[in-house]
Amino acid sequence: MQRIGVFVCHCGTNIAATVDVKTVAETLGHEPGVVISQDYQYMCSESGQNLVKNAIKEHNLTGVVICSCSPRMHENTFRKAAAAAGLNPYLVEIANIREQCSWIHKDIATATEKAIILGRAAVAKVHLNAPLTAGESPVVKRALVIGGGIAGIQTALDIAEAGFDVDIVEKNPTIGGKMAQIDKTFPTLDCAACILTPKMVEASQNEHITIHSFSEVAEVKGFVGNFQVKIKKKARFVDETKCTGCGLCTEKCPMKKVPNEFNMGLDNRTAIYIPFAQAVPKVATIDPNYCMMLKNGKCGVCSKVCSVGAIDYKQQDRFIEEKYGAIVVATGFNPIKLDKYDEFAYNQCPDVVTSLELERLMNAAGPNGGTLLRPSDKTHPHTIVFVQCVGSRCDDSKGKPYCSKICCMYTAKHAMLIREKYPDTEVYVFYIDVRTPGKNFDEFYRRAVEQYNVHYIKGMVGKVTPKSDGKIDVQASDLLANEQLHINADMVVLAAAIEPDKTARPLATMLTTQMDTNDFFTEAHPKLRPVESATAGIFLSGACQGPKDIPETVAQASAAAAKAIGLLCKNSITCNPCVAHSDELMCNGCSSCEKVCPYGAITYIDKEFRMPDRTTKVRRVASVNPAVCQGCGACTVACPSGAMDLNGFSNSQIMAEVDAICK
Amino acid sequence: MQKAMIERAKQLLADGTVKRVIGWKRGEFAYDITPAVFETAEELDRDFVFDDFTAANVSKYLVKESRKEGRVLAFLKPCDTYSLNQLTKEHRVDRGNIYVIGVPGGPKLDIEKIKGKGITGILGVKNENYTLKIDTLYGEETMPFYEAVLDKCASCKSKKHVTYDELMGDDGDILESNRFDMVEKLENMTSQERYDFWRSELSKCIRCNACRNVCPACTCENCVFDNPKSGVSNKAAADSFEENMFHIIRAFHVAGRCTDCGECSRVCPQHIPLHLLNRKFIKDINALYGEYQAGADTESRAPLNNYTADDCEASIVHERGVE
Amino acid sequence: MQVNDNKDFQPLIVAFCCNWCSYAGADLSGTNRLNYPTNVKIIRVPCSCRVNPMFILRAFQRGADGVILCGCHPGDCHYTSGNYFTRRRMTLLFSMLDFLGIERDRTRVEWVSAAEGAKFAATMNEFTEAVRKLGPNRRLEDLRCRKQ
Amino acid sequence: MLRISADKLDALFGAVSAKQKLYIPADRADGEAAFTEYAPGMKLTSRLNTVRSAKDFFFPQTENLVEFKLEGKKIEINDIREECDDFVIFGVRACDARSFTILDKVYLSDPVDTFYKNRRDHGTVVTLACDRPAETCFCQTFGIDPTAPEGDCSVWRAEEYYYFKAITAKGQVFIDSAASLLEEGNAAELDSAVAKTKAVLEKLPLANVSTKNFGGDKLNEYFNSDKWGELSESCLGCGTCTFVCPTCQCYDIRDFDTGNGIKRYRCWDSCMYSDFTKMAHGNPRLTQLERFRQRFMHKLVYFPANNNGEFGCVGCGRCLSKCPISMNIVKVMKALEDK
Amino acid sequence: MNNDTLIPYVGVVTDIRIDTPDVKTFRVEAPEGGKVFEHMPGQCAMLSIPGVGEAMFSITSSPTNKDFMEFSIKKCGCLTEWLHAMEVGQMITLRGPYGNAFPVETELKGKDLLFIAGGIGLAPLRSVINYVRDKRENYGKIQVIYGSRSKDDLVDYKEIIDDWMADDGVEVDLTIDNAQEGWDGHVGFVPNYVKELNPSTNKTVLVCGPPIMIKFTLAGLKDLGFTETQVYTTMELRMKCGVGKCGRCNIGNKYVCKDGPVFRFDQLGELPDEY
Repeated sequence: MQRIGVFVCHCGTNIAATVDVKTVAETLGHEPGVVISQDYQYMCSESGQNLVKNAIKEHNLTGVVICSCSPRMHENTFRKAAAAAGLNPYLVEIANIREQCSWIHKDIATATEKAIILGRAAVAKVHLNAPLTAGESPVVKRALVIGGGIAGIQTALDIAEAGFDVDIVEKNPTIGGKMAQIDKTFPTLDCAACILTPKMVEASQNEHITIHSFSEVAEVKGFVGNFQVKIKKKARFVDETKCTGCGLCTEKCPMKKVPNEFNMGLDNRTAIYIPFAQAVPKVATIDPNYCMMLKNGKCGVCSKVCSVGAIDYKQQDRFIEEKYGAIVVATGFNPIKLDKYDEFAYNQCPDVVTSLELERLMNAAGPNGGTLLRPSDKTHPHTIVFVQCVGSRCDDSKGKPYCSKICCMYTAKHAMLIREKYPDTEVYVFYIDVRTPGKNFDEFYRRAVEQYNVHYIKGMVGKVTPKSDGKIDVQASDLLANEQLHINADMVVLAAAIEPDKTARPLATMLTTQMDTNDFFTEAHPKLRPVESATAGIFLSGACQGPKDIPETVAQASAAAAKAIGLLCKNSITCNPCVAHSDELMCNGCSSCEKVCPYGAITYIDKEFRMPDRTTKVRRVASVNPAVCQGCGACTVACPSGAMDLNGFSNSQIMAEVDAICK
Repeated sequence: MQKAMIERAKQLLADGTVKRVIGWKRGEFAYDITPAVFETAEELDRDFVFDDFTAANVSKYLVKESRKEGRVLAFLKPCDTYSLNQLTKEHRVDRGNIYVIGVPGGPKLDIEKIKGKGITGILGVKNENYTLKIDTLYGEETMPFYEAVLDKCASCKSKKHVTYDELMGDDGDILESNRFDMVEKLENMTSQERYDFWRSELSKCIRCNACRNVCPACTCENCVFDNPKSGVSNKAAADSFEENMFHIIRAFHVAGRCTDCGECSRVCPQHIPLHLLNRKFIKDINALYGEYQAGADTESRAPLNNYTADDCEASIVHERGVE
Repeated sequence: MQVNDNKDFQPLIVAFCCNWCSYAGADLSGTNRLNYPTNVKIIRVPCSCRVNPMFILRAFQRGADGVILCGCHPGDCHYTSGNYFTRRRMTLLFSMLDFLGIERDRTRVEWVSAAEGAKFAATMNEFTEAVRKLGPNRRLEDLRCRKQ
Repeated sequence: MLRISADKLDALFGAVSAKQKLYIPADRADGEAAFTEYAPGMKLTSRLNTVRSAKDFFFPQTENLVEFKLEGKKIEINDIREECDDFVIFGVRACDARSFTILDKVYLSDPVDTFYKNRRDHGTVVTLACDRPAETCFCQTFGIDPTAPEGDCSVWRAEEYYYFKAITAKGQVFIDSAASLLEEGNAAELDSAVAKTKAVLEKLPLANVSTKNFGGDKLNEYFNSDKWGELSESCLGCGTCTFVCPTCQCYDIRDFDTGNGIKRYRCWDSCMYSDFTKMAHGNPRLTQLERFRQRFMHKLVYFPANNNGEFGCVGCGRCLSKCPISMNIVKVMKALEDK
Repeated sequence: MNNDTLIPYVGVVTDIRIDTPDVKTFRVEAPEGGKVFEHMPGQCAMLSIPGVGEAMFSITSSPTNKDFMEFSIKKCGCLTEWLHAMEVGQMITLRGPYGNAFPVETELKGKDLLFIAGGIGLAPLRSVINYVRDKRENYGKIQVIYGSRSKDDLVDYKEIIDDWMADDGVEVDLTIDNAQEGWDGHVGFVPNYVKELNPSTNKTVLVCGPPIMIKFTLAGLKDLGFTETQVYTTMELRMKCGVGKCGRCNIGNKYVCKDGPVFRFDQLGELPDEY
């Protein structure tokens, strides 16, 4: 007969305030098989755990039910405690009476009743729990970083520093990401390129780091410690190994009218191009959409001028496969498209720009060589209006519900830089709130207002109208003065909201990680596990997890690296023992289970059975590889004979829970 | 046809191509035919029959027969070949050990329909130009052939043999059938009407398991309903719930695998239209996931073992139909 | 249809929640103190694809008045494809139950992510109310299990 | 002899059903007949027999035996038996009537099955003589005269009249309950009807099936016959024959946990089922051959061995018409005899 | 309404003795004390845990024990596993007694008796052995040949040593299959040991054990000159009702639960070979 111990946690008053824990303990004490039922203030505390451990030893328990917070919180804590007391950790079940009971209900009587039912279900389940032993699987000592922005670079450098090989997959021809496009950084106003490019070079020169630029992740299989990733190396029509990055081809290329995406389309590049001078790898790439040779076979100039013969018009996309122990996602962000914001005339007027475009306009390597000129007529703007929160904190479907976090600070930076360089220029900033929580941030903002006399106006811009004289009429409201304003501006700068890169969503599907509704990756725990995804072995770095500025990004990148290193340090990892298994006597060998297994964990063998009448019969039966199975249970339902079952969540266990709940 | 089949079977036995022949054996009356295995020419001459009553689908017997020593000759009607293909796909038969001769399909006759006309004491049934001449103890009776056709044949889906090693007679085509008419009729009823309909039908169930045991898709080594460890095993329809449970789960387990051979309804001693449950699944699958005919081939993925990212949501059930 | 709100009826709702999204979503709804009725009892499963139709029927047999299955949003399954299979299985199962005349509002599939605590609570409120309106499950109950 | 004109049968049913529950074989929507609780307007079926036999009334497919409440280590037993109400089954054919005698031999032998006896005591069996036997009928093989059925009261139809004859006291009570509707009639008319039926009986295709080669003394001879393999080859192992059979009496006892206690019930079981004799450590009837053999050996050899030569079959022909693969006791008898 | 044999009685487990690693002996009394029902040696009872299952077990205590019944049960399935997990004080249900008994008051009376048992097969014989020990005057010499896989697998070892062996006129010969430390007795299979001991053929034999043991023992006895009419055994098959009605425990026309479980070998020989 089972000897089950029930332990009801008060969680201070978190549970005890709405659930009569004494009654729960008392009632569950009468359940079949329960030999001890106790309540305690904090079961997860050391003394609480000791209570459990002692009871296991004293009463020779065969199963433990903890009525406490969510198993996502402390299941492991109690499993470890049980193991320490000599009980198989998988003989512990948690009844979630906090998150799913005391915190959502108010009436003590009904909440107590529900807590008892949840406890009873856990007792019913634990009756059928079997001791499980976790297997081990080896860890491939190599990491993959997806995204070569500052986050990816930092993560890769840190992992490489620890001595592990790491690959960066970057979809663009160069690493560097958004930071490479930024002019100066707040609040120090140091030059972004000056601090980023050394890191890019370091990454390219590190013997542990392999950069797959102009590449994308095509397929991910496997599981923590042993991911198999297929990487698509897009054809750049230039042999990376030969190209010296001399740039002669880009000079000679006759197709010169290609919008330059590095400069946000504010100027042009050639069809064969190197995104920017410090690009890593510094190799040319041919844009097949514009290259005349690739489009109609007429040109071939670059090939002729290339002294090393690096041009290869016949290059195809290539796929390489590599195994990794850990994957770090660093796919970053983009400003949102402003097509839906007609009121700001972004599509109508070239002098209405986004902040990132302004960065390029002000950058020495930008279209105007660092001189701020209006894109329309290349004249010096005298009045500039900044509009904050374009698409951020937005409750309609046009924008994003969240705060993009970095806009307040970079706008202060922009305003300050403009006032510093062009004191004759008036700068207006329309804001809803100015948010400056960060080291030296508020000081920075106050300097913009106080020292540089930037006009901060709390209010909304209602309409931006280009006028025939080239000026722009900005109609706005000043909420503090409670009046309508019209500003005759030369330029308008929109602080567009940022959103995760579009490649993140399909990537999340491949990685089987979760995303929130805004397509930011969901961390395993918002507070305690902020750089891990819920999927083991997948870590999150930078803005793919949520809006971040550079220091935060770098901090998280290093944190993700630390987590990845922690994993790569291990020679093997403990597998989840809650895996599927097939009862060979019942298996029909029909292959249904194999078809639904996402991991290819099921194979078939011809097995010889000794029949009761002493004959033998060879039958095809399914066999599950426990190291590969991740325990989803899809096979258990696909199996018509019920031969396939799942450890820890067996048919009988779940039905026992159903029965107990419906009692 | 029967004669030609016997001759061909004897040849194949004689030249060693096959060791056994699976077909149909005549019975006491005109209509009580039993699937049987023949091993000698004499047995074939004496007992082999192929006529208007040889409706039984013999493909399920091949699960056992194909694993025995020596090749087995199976005469399969078009609908039976679908079952065999499905069994091949699920690795339940050793196709290589079966020599399939495709023979023309029905329509086959349903003796219950003849008896349902009040005709009793049946001594012989003859088909003369699609009029049945029935010799009975109480004189000769006649009825139109088509009124005595088995339901499964009346809504035949295909006259095409999807697998065979040799064909006797001509191969037919996949037919436009009216097989979903009754399903549709039920769908158009109110929930209460459907409930009443199925209650009156399923409450007749005596849990004899004939539907399951005849079903070529139900070849489990141990059915969940027979396995005490499954937690759902039950022997008798002790409660209306268990009547529902058995038939829902059975239909679900064969969903996407059922070839719509109609044997379940044919053998039900209580005339429960069990095929409607399977057809409901087939109709839904066709409508929601694209046309799919189980057993049409041996490679395609069963609809329940497959998906697309833009499949409809389950809420489609709530959104459609009356009420 | 007869108008009867069954105001006093307390339905029993069994909710199967996948461990990675919906169970976490339910936890989040607790963390945020978002109320939903005590009628809802959650059973944790690794993935919505673990839910066998037999479990759902079992719940109805034993006295549940409504069964809801929650999983990750399509495309977000922790196991890549589990919920896609769930979606097909449950669509067909629910359709079959409807075909047998079982009230279609007693069953539901809802995708709730780990971040959707509010959606979880709202869904449970709404579902409980829908089942309350239907009244006790009579068409798919086992009389032997009826509570006296 | 007492009789009633056919058009007044409704009134008789009405009078009887006013006093106790009355079941008659009536047509079902699917064209088959079934014993149905009488309600005004219900007509007697024209089908010879029902799909399910009349044994259901005394040995239902499932019945609760006893209930248990479990708490901690305690078990409480609750005897749920109740005295059953009186009821009448009208229109039982001679074959089914004989099946009760056979079931009695099992269930009323020591120790008496009180569940069965309770219903047997309270049920009145009114039989109806056959006038249009079917090709599947072979009750004569077992010495049954379908024109003179047993039971508590026998009824014959001749032309437009039903004739009644009480056999037991219960039968007399039945007749008395409708006495006012009955009139004295001419038995000669009945005799000619019976004679006509007897003529048909002689012509039945199975009239020559005989039990002379069967009985308790044939145990080892038939048990070891080499025919079983061939006969059982196509058997699906379903329970149709068993469940439509009026004499099959095997059952299973199972417990059902309702969540609020355990209900122990018994239900029909079939020796054709693979798990019928399965034990934790083996199964004496491993293949369908043994299970198939058991069913027919039981009816043709074991039962007569234990019951003074009486066979466990009444020749109702249900298994002949309902077996999905048309394998049946007649084919088995003929094959076994054919040495 | 009369009692129905299918409706069980409640019994309380008042003592549990661990005999071997997989055999326990349970003492069962009526809740109010005393025996739940009377029986004769060799008869069986249906034990059940409602909701778990019901199965037939031979009653291992002697009818001469007026205080309680005992059941020695080997763990081999769902119900027995449950029974083995029981603690003292647990209620079970039981009904019976079922089946015939060894003919202790007729054929066996006044005879020299030879008991041959293997493993758990001692359970049904123990009832007879203790019965004849308690009514010593009615019987002749008693010899018990008992063997098991190992010393630890000998059921009722303590009782055998302390009581049986101490009795006058009772000879006990033990054997185990394989040599083992701490065992200085006979080593070898039961059938061989029987042959070695060469018991006198005037004895009436009662055999119980695994089928293979019975088969070889019987052959051995025949070699020694015993006839089938001298040898009794007891059978076990799947049973549900216990009263010959549910239809599954028959061997030919004999129902093990009603006509058995005790059969004389000549009777068994007339039945078809289906057990």
